Amino acid sequence: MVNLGVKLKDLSLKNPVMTASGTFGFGEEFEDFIDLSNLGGILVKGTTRHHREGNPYPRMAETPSGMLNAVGLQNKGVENFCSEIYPRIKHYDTNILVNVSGSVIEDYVETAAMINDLEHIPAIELNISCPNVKEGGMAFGTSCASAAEVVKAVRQVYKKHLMVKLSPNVTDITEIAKAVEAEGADSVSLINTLLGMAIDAETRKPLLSTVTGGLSGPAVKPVALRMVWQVFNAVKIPIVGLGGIMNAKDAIEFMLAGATAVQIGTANFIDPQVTEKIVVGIEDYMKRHNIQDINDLIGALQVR
Amino acid sequence: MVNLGVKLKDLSLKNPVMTASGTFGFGEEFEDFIDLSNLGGILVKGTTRHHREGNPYPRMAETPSGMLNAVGLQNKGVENFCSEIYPRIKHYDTNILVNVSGSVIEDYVETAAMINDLEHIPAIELNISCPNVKEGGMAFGTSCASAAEVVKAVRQVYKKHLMVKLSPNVTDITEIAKAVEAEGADSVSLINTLLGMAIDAETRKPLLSTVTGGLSGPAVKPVALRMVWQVFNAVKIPIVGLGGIMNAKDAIEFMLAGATAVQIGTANFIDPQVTEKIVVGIEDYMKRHNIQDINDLIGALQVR
Amino acid sequence: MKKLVQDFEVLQRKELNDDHFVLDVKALEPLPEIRPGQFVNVLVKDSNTTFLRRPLSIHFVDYERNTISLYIKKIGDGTKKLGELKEGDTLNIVYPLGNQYSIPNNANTLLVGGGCGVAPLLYLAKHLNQAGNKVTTLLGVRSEKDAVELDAYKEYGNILVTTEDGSFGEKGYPTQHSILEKEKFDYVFTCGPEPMMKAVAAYSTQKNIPCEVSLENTMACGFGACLCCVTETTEGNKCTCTEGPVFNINDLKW
Amino acid sequence: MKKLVQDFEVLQRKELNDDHFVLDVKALEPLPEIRPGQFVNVLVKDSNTTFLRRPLSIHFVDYERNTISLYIKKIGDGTKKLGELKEGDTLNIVYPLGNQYSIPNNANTLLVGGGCGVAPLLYLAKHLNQAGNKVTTLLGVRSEKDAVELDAYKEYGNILVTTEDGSFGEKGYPTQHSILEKEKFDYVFTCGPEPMMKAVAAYSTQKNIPCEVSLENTMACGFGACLCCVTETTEGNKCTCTEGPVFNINDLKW
Ligand SMILES: Cc1cc2nc3c(=O)[nH]c(=O)nc-3n(C[C@H](O)[C@H](O)[C@H](O)COP(=O)(O)OP(=O)(O)OC[C@H]3O[C@@H](n4cnc5c(N)ncnc54)[C@H](O)[C@@H]3O)c2cc1C
Ligand SMILES: Cc1cc2nc3c(=O)[nH]c(=O)nc-3n(C[C@H](O)[C@H](O)[C@H](O)COP(=O)(O)OP(=O)(O)OC[C@H]3O[C@@H](n4cnc5c(N)ncnc54)[C@H](O)[C@@H]3O)c2cc1C
Ligand SMILES: Cc1cc2nc3c(=O)[nH]c(=O)nc-3n(C[C@H](O)[C@H](O)[C@H](O)COP(=O)(O)O)c2cc1C
Ligand SMILES: Cc1cc2nc3c(=O)[nH]c(=O)nc-3n(C[C@H](O)[C@H](O)[C@H](O)COP(=O)(O)O)c2cc1C
Ligand code: FES
Ligand code: FES
Repeated sequence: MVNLGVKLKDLSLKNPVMTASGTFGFGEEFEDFIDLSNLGGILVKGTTRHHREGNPYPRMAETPSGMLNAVGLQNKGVENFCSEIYPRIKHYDTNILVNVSGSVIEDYVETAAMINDLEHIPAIELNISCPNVKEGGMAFGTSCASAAEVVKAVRQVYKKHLMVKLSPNVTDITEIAKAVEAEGADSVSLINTLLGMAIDAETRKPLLSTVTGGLSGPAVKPVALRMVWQVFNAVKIPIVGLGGIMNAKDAIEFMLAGATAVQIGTANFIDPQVTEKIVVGIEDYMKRHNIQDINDLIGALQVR
Repeated sequence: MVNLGVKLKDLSLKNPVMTASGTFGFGEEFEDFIDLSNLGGILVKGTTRHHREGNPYPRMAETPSGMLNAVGLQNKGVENFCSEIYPRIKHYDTNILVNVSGSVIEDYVETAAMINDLEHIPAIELNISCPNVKEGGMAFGTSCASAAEVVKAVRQVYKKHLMVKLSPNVTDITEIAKAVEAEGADSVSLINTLLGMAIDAETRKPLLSTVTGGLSGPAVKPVALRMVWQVFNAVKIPIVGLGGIMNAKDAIEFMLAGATAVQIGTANFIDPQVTEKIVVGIEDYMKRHNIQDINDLIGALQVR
Repeated sequence: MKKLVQDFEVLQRKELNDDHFVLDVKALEPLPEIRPGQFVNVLVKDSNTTFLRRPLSIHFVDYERNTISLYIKKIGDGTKKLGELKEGDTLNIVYPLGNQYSIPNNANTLLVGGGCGVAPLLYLAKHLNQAGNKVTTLLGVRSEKDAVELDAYKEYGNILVTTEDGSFGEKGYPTQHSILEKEKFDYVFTCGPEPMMKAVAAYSTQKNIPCEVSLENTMACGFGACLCCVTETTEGNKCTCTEGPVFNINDLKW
Repeated sequence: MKKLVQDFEVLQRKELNDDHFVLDVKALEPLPEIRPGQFVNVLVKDSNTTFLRRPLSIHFVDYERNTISLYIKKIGDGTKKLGELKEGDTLNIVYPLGNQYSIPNNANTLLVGGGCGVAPLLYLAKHLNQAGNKVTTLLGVRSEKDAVELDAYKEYGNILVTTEDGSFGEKGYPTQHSILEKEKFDYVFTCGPEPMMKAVAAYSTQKNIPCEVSLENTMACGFGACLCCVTETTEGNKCTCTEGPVFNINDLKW
């Protein structure tokens, strides 16, 4: 028996495979396809202080080996989450993390505080990197000062595991990672989507109502891997790696680059069973390579 | 007859299709495949003050809809270019631009000054964005101050068209574009490669000798388009757009986003005749859409 | 209704005309209950440019043969590759997705389809017929060669055609067909290009007949996980893939 | 030698064993002169994961049939898709690429191949034979079923085999074959896995025989435009696709 369990500080995962926020609904959408208890954790939809309608249609465009989205954090707000959704999903035998988004610091703080009270939510992922909200979700993630500020404020009220999700749309992601580490983040997850754009040459119009949107999928994998590797060499807190993971091989690459756990996003749309398959695939890889403990893979890249 | 001619300030191109530096050799490598005089311009290999061996093998890795390279500016130096290569290629009936790279400002300046004296080179492209040289080619392109500094210094000695190639590995590319415009750049080209990384999960080693390298190809197209659009809305000088262009449709998308001309890079490896095909394809598009003058397409994106 | 992801076996590909074909695919396990108006999301292998699955309406279900039929128009590389599938090939499908058309009883129903929007109507005609409704299917096509599968519709009711060039049936668009004024319908169902559906909706509104439309839009997942596929409704954004694709026109902001 | 990019027509695909096959492709225009050791760069269509072309050695050229033969091992999706090509399919090829093996005169030549490294040796054997050399081809394979096309080599000289399991020819690796000590060769050519080529190079160095190897590495363009494919030589980095793939071992830092 190989050991697949990993720890993000105090947070134990039965295996390193989690889902990426915004691509896995509230988990319920996948109950027909997989057994959620086989996953290390699930990240539910981006949740904000207040109800948000999101952006107008069209919100999606396919791109080479990837997709752009401009959902814009459509959600019913944190109160609805606590009263309606939480009771429905809290029994899941896996770690349920809430992705907390906002446009002003008070919103982040209030949302985090409310979720702090939910017994079966052991952690939040602070989304300071969403490119699809005008008012500034991403702006927080693109400067050290503002990233530090929001993490510091949330840290005051949030007492459990605080994961911070970083934006790749920056010159030096290690600076941001160090800034949030210094303010008490327990882990960082990266990457969120790259800001991109698509045009229909025939109609001469943008394919998204918002003109620009967030790029995800295998197209971004090389950038994501590089950033995980850079951040691994810059901070001490654990890293959750994501961006274009489609199979177990990809997941292992992220772990070799320094990720303690991974998240699967866009791949869920193409194969709703992919997360379970990745858990099995990682186990197979370990057996084939005679690795007893998955923790031996973390950051095990052999650089000449 | 439709008009395909565009102008980058004083520099006239018979059509907007150029080649991207580092992907087209010195043009000679393509003489078997196409008639170079059908192109708007060619960008020859990155040239530095002194001979460079480039990075060790392996220098290339295929990625989803793209590739990583770590060539590292292998070239014989500007003196060799002037004495050996220039005489061989100066007769080409197209605009020949030299991509000038460096690691310290004096190198850029000396290289640019030598090329200034070459009669049949109407412009240089200042590469302040190569991710593959340790000593800092990219560092110049990732801060406004250093980008401005190098452009200012080169502007003193280089009297013809000065194009500056921008790095996409920045938080806000419009800031860099504005900084180089203010120092007298005649045009900007974007994007250079995104910094990425690839790992072989089986051997647990990086696929590039340099660990990280530059990502190009269709995978980066959404990011490139977005940056062209952002820069178009920020500066007045003309923009040359590139990143993942594979066909005429892609080229037109870049022009709609604000590019006056385009460069074709990685696509040349897959179809060495692609540049000629793109010229024809653009003409077909214009006829089909009843557009007489290609300049009507520049920045013609219809944002609701 | 439990959603499944399963490999199907291609039984047959029937070319209907230059760019339309019907693909019959056989499930390896007994098919679940599938309602008219639902769709599948298929995986396209071996296409350099297709990344996401492709949503396709369920054209017909044959429980005896354990097959689903898809009615497909070649648009880009994804549908082109589906048009190259051969007998024995495998097709991975997520299904059954979406809501369904309402099935009234003993009503006089009109089904209006255009382009590949005809896809869901055959299975709907069958269900309406079974529930004791009178069924009239009205198809709008370009010219005679596009008027296909008429016999199949005839099994469940009346079939009428309009062609743009007048080469078959009545000349014009479906909403110009004489039956619309001649007969009084109790229920209208439509699927096809948006302008056509809007014209059908206008007719229904004017005549005060309930009308359901099936919408197409860009989908990433097809089962409610991504929220990319919203339609603006009178009650705010609704998910086309789970709360649609069938909408009553009263709920749309048309 | 002018390089071309052309569509070829697949004439035949011969399966050699589980994972090796030979593809005969016919040029639509008369073939140019092709030298032994040169390679082609083929476009793989219909693969979701193949972006760049795939370099393949020229296994044989038949000017009468106007065909090139490729000897291919299935490695990943690119070569797998090539293994699904059928008669009449089109294959886009950039060729002829790279330098060539030297062709001595009236010499006793030894060709050592292993794995899909045997690919260029058949055409080389033909040229060596034509130039009046004595040709001995020595192939190292895993077991009997991998010892294929032996008759073809016999046309141009002597053919010897080593198998790892001893099921055919001599047991062991090619560099352990008795002929190496029995016979005195004037020239050695090799292609195959790097460890094998290094062993052959060591043998040649020890015996003081000139030796040429054909290298494989990761290529983006195949015709000198990208500089991705360098090999370290005694004279600095050389371009494997234009200054190679054939190198004299004296020039390598082996
Ligand atoms: C719920 C639903 C049910 C559908 N049912 C059917 C069906 O039964 N039969 C059928 O043939 N098609 C159906 N479609 C449309 C079908 O999904 C698209 O035609 C298909 O995705 C095109 O894929 P492609 O790879 O061939 O083309 P792409 O390469 O994706 O697209 C080629 C061009 O067509 C445009 N395009 C892409 N998707 C659509 C679309 N959905 N509508 C209009 N233009 C589009 C693109 O913008 C592009 O310009 C349905 C769509 C939805 C959402
Ligand atoms: C000049 C030259 C001549 C060649 N001649 C032949 C030939 O005649 N017959 C033949 O079968 N092959 C030949 N090859 C190798 C062939 O190009 C590769 O096997 C092919 O590119 C693999 O493509 P794929 O898509 O099937 O596998 P990929 O999906 O690209 O690769 C699958 C796995 O194989 C590894 N791999 C990829 N390329 C190579 C390689 N070149 N060597 C070793 N491992 C690799 C990858 O790292 C990956 O792990 C030649 C290569 C070169 C450079
Ligand atoms: C449709 C969609 C919606 C998303 N919504 C969110 C979100 O609400 N919060 C968030 O932090 N990230 C969101 N993301 C980003 C993903 O969580 C993930 O960071 C990104 O997609 C990269 O991973 P992938 O390539 O595996 O998809 C969304 C991504 C997609 C595709
Ligand atoms: C092999 C290779 C070598 C390159 N060398 C250079 C270079 O010397 N100077 C430079 O400015 N850009 C260089 N680039 C970047 C390209 O010019 C271009 O900016 C990038 O590849 C994006 O365009 P594409 O996606 O069309 O290839 C190189 C790219 C590749 C793939
Ligand atoms: S397509 Fe994903 S929610 Fe509808
Ligand atoms: S593969 Fe491009 S130079 Fe050799």
